[in-house]
Amino acid sequence: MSTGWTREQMAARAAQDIPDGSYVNLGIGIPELVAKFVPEGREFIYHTENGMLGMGPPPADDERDLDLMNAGKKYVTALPGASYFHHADSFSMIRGGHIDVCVLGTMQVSANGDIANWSTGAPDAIPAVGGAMDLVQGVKNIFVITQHTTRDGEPKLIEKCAYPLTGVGVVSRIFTDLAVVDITPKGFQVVELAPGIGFDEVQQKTGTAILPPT
Amino acid sequence: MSTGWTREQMAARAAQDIPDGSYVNLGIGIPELVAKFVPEGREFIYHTENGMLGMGPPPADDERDLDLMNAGKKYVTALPGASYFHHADSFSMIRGGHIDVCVLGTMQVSANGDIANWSTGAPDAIPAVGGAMDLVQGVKNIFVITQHTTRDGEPKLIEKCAYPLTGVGVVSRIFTDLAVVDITPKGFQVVELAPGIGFDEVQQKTGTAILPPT
Amino acid sequence: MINKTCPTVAEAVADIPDGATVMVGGFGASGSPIELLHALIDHGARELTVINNNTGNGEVGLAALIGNGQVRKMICSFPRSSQSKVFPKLYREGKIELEIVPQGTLAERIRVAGAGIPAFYTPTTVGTVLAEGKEVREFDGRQYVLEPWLKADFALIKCEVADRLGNLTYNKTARNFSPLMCMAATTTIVQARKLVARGGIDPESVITPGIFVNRIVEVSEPVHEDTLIAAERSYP
Amino acid sequence: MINKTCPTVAEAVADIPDGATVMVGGFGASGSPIELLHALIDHGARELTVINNNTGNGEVGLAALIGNGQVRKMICSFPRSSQSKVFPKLYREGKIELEIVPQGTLAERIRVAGAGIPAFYTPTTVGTVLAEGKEVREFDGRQYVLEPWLKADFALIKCEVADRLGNLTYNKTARNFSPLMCMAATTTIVQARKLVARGGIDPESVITPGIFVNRIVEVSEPVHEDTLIAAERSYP
Repeated sequence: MSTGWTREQMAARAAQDIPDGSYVNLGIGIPELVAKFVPEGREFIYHTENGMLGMGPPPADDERDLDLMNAGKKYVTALPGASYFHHADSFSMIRGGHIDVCVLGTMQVSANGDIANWSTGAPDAIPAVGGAMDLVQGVKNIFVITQHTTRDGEPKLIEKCAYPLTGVGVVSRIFTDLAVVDITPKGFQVVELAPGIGFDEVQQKTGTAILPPT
Repeated sequence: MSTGWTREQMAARAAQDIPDGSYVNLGIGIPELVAKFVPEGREFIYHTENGMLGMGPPPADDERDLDLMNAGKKYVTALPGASYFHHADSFSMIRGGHIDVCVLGTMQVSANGDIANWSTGAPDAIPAVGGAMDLVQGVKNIFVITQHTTRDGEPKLIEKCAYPLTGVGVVSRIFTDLAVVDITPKGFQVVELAPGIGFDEVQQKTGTAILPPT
Repeated sequence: MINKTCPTVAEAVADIPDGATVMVGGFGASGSPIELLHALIDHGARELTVINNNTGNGEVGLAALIGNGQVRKMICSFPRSSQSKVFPKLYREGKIELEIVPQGTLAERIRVAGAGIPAFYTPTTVGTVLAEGKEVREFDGRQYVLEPWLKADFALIKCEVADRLGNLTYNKTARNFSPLMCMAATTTIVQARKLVARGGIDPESVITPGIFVNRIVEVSEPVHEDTLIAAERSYP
Repeated sequence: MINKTCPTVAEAVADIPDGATVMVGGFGASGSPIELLHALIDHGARELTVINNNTGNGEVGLAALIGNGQVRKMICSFPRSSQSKVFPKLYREGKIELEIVPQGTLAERIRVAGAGIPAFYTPTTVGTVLAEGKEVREFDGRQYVLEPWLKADFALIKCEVADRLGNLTYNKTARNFSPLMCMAATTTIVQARKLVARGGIDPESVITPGIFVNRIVEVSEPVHEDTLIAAERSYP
């Protein structure tokens, strides 16, 4: 079996589906890599929910500004044309449908677009939701980047999420190491297979029925 | 009979009851005169609902800034320490109880503190409420400055307002040409008579029972 | 490359269709986007619903748009003033509709429309005729009225400085409703007194972030409503 | 004369009683009012309910306040992070309460508390466990959850520049929740890196107008949480 797309390739593939001029919010982890793969000729403006539009790449260690962080609490920079605002304005952008694309990691996605990425629901877990529930409800297009299965080989694309939901019916497209998958009225639909990956492998590693590429 | 307080004296008397450091919103008409009579040693900060704190007096004609107006659409100035903000923030100050005193004119006030100052309810009148209903609900202390009667001699302090209400039970103190009157659980209560004015005259010109000074 | 600039006010308003809901920034004369309003008169869209705090003054700007018969309904807090003649006349003749909204409720209804909040409770209007027919509910022993969001298809806005990304600053009390309307309209069209290079506005001082703006036209010497009225001008 | 300045952080927090609800500005380390938090530790008020996006890091600032046993309950969106140890330990031991609020709902609940709006509808949490027990209502064919305002007795805020009237500016993303908390608290206490004369802040660039501020202490060289953690510092 092929290994499919790497983390970087998944991010690069997702970046291809973001139109020029989009306002984009990137989740922590693989989604952050999307910023490295902006297609030639396109410009994205990055939103970070702690209060900035126009976020730039991380600074050199000796150029850090301790008051300039992103939502993952990492030091970042501000590009020309950036703006700062308070949290209510920042989440107005999110909740009000002004952000075009949000790229998130996830634990599980269901065939109807439910997403579970904030809690395993384990009794001893400390719940921590942050801005995830606001993002999935408010942003126009919710993209998910995730390995097709867990490290233990369990499917992450399933009929119904077992973990507590972050949002109901909100995901539009999923980028895994094996395929690009859309949420359609008929459920999961493969849009594109990673090079060397066959549809049968994708179906086998998906927890429910998935439609082949048309 | 005496003539009681002039417009200027009514405004000056109202100013006496505004504590040092208050944030104050002044309605159009006689209330505007309050700004001329700030008692020695006190400082008030004026709010205008179209988006400024720290409003100063009108400019000389040749020093007008066409983008610097008050809520009455008159040209004003900005004092050092002023700030500009949008309408939602401005009315957050009002509705959120951050303004200490609002001084308003009125058509009618009732014995339980209802105020009617936005419409006569006449069938051919064009309704126009502006910020009056927000102010009376939100500002901590609603002061009213008004002649005790209409030009036709009709009482303006009455048992129940005949005109459409601006707010219910919101007025705390009334400054008329004849007296300073509080709204109490027992109704109108004269706190102070204008020089040369007798209580009997005040009662006679009031549309319902009014309690004498204690 | 993101470039929201548009060469002329005529092009900026060219796709506003008949029947559109249009927010117009400004409080009285301050902040009124006169050039965009006149372009909308030239463009000729009709049956408009217009949201503004007032109804314009004299026979220019918003008053001229109304006078030209293009407005079916006004949503505002204060439709009359010493120099407004056009609206009162049409209203008395039954030729224009009016929805009166208290000023603070108007501002917040516009803000929440931009913030994805469909409704909120406010103490304003409790016990008055303006609360009739509305849901009243008690919180912490006090009564409040439920008010819905107020959206628009387009917003016409005047600002002081803009960059090509749509970041805006305003001048003094000309700010008023404009930052809220930028949030609440599907398409926000801005006339800027000055267009600067990207990075030309301090990120700490941006009042409207570019995400809320769609089109920017530089109008470097805007006329002011009060100046036109003093000169007894009319439009067209 | 209005003068909201206060000579020391100790005096600024001296009247915070046991059982108070205290909002603390900052998002993670940025904007955290470390000096005011340490003054509150010295002051010793207990049984506090604290509202912040997080629960502090390391053993300084908010984490130290929690570690010192002064906090009965935390209201926040994200109580754990790579460097937060104090809260998770106490929480697992059942020694501190937790109310989880999504970040945008937290921000808006604080804002509306300052704006006199007791409740609003939001799409956030619909269909999730965090909506359980809450009113859900449909507007325009979509479901929304009713959320109440969130007020506080005190707010502890860090800002960049202040004047004696309480006008404030912030530095970059250290702004975050602070302007909202200034609106929502009965008494807002601010530590400013720089105190300037009245008129020293451009009226166009004031982020928090002075009406929302009660006390200002100049702390001209504030320590930063990340710097203290890197140095493995603890407080007291």
